[in-house]
Amino acid sequence: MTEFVDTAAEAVAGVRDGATVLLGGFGNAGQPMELIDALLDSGTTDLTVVSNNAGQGDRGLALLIKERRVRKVICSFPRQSDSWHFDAAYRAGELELELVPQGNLAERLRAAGAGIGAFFTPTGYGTSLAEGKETREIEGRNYVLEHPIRGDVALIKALKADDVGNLVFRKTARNFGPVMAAAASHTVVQVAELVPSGSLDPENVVTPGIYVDTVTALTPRTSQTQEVKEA
Amino acid sequence: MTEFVDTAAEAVAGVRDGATVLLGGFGNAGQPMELIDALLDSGTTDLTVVSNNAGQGDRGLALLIKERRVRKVICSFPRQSDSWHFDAAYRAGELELELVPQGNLAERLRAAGAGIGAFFTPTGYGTSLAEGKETREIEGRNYVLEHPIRGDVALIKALKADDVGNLVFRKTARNFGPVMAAAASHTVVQVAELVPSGSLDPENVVTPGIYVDTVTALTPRTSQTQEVKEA
Amino acid sequence: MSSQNSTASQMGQQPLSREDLAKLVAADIAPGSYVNLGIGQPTKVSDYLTPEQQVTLHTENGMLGMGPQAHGEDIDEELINAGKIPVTELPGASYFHHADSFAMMRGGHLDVCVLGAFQVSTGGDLANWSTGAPDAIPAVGGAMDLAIGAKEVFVMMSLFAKDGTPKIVADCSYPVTGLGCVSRVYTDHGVFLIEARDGGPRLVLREAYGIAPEELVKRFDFPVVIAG
Amino acid sequence: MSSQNSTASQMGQQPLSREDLAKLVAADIAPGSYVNLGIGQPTKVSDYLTPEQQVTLHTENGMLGMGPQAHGEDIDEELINAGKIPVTELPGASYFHHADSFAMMRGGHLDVCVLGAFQVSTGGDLANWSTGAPDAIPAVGGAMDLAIGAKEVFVMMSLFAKDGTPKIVADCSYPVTGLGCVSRVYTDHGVFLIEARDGGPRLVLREAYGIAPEELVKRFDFPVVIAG
Repeated sequence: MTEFVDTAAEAVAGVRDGATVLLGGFGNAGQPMELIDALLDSGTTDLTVVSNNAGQGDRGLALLIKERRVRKVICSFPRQSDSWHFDAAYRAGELELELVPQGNLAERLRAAGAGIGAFFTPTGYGTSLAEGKETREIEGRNYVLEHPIRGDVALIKALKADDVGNLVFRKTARNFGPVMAAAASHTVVQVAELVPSGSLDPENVVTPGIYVDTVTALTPRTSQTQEVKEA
Repeated sequence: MTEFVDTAAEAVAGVRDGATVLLGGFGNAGQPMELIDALLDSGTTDLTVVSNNAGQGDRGLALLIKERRVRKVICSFPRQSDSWHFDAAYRAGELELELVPQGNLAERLRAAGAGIGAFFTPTGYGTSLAEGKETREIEGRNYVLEHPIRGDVALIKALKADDVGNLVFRKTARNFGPVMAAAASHTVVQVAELVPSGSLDPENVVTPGIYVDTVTALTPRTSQTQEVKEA
Repeated sequence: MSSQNSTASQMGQQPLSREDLAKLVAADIAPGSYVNLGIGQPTKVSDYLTPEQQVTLHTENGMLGMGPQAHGEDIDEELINAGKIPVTELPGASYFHHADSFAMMRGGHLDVCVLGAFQVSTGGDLANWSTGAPDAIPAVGGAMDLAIGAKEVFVMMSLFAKDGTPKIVADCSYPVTGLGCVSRVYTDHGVFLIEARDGGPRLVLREAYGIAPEELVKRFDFPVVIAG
Repeated sequence: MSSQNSTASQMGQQPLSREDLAKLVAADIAPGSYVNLGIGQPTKVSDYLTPEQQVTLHTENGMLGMGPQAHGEDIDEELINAGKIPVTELPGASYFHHADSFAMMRGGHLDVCVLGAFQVSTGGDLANWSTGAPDAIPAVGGAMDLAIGAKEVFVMMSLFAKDGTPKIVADCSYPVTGLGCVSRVYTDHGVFLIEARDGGPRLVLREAYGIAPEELVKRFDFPVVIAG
């Protein structure tokens, strides 16, 4: 059952030192900034973070890395024009990196949530990112065997949650949210709005509440103000 | 690009003798009855049909089997109280059966659409349905290697299609529709209603038009009348 | 794992009826659980789940938040359960396609799955999909996925076959559905727990109905621990 | 595979500008195609796609039906393309999550993917994700998925490196992104087709720009067939 808490601090209180944290977002879109800020405040450290990027500018994941709270990053695209905190930590040898092609990252997370033990993917075959991995030719095509990526916790951002934790997302901020929600033992979601059960059309629920453990709502007004500021 | 045709007959005109046909539906829910009727009228034969069931009563897939147009059925649950046409054809040795656990059926179709070469599933491990299949222990759990099921054609039923072929479904009639649409080389959809592009919320599209090749619309009134009759 | 529920203790003097068995299983499901009820006898469990339990029902043909069976005008051919019986939709329901539905199950997200069985082994193997009769038309449906998918698999069945032999066995003689997957067996004569421990699982009789626990365990040709 | 398009023939007297190259690629995309345009130069192709072509753009961060770049008040931080640039939504658009988006790509449903490259081999191997410099921070993004996902992969690049050597090579010296995946290479000096045939692929010069075809093929130390 989904629990609802009033603050981001309560929402991330269960994240332990050394945890593997799945962080939603593609760039800043869908990145759960308020949950990450709360994680910063909580002092939790030695984290393995799974996310598409490795932080931009001086916000969110970039700050977690700046503060050296992240031991390892599993991601597809750490290098950005404004990924200076990642760059510094990586060059200093203070951050381990596992680079994963973006589609394999998504599918490995999906496999974790879906109970698939491993799968053969064509992505990366013959490249240095598949070095040392098992390969197989199936019906004339070459594949690499990839394994699930499971999280202790997922921190994601959605648009709305209803009383039973069903989620809907907004535009391309959906990205990794649904697969990470299913891939983590405990999924924490920040939403702009809480709505009563029955107000989300059952046909349109993107992530059913079964995948959602903790929800905290930011008031819609705050969220909108912030978005305008960021744009 | 999605083509729109006026009749079910035109919609299934491309199905060739010997084709592998993915047939949507769980029982009668979501079974594209009008497309199957058109397939019956077309005379196409020697089909391999992939579907959850193997027909009920004297409708749809049951009639295809009765007419001996189906060479092989790949399904999870052929036996029903009213599966007499399947039962007769099977007992007469005139129909080959590949029995697949329902979740493996869904995941094998999903794998076909998703470009996965093969995957390790825990379902069926140690059972007679996994006999002769490769197995592997991964992190203390036992898995069976399963391969994709691809279709030459998928025949499915949806509620609405817009001008670019985006689909939405209705309640539990959604079932295999989305995975079959992605798993077939050519996907044919019967819908109750055609709507203009822009009238489906992009957040709520279940099957994007990229997976949809041919659409035929039945008028909503006909469809409703029929549903009441069937209930 | 507590046997402290009033339903069960009131019923200790005689074997459980099918209704009482359903009541007992329903009472044992933890509040807030996500549950899949198999076709047949397990479906009855839903009649005894209370609103306070806030249990969410999953049906593998693509829905969470399934309500009771539909009747009369509420019948909708496109809203059915896994047994193809028309059902209803509760507030907070959601629909999804078959691959997502079985991913939910296979991924271990359901708390409890309740299934019928022909046999259960002392090691938790389940046989419920085929009697292995050579002339039977085979059908498996979602049985093998359900068997391995949920965090806990409860079986409901009569304890004894028509010939009087127990259906909890050292090794299944019927074709298995899944290995080592059952955690509890609810029967008319007793509730059994299959507990994981170092050195292999052990079978524990949690409570007996209509027979003394000491008498009941004598009916098996393998050790059954009586819960203390 | 036709080179009969007015844009290209008008431009035969000199090397193609980046804009002309984008125009040429756009004109070569079949009507009704589903297309993914990689980050950088390929993004420019969208400026030259005509409404009549009815091309649908995919962005791997979860959208079909992507419109032009957003400006001013239309900028929405939650509606971005794979390059993290704010974009717009066209009628008929749809959103989906990352696993579904890459399943769409990996499953071969996109008709064309247009990518930049450091090198392409005569066998269609692509190198576009890393220069292999030891001090570089590695990043791959969706490059490896894009390389193997679409039915056809078009590469856009300058034909010659700064040192004057061709970037179409017998074997890639940079780390590869995918093997045997490129079907066409659009460059400032010529358009090349990598055609599959028994005995291995062959490299065909479809058209040269600013240089005679016979002169251009001499710049390679492997055979290049001039299209007849």
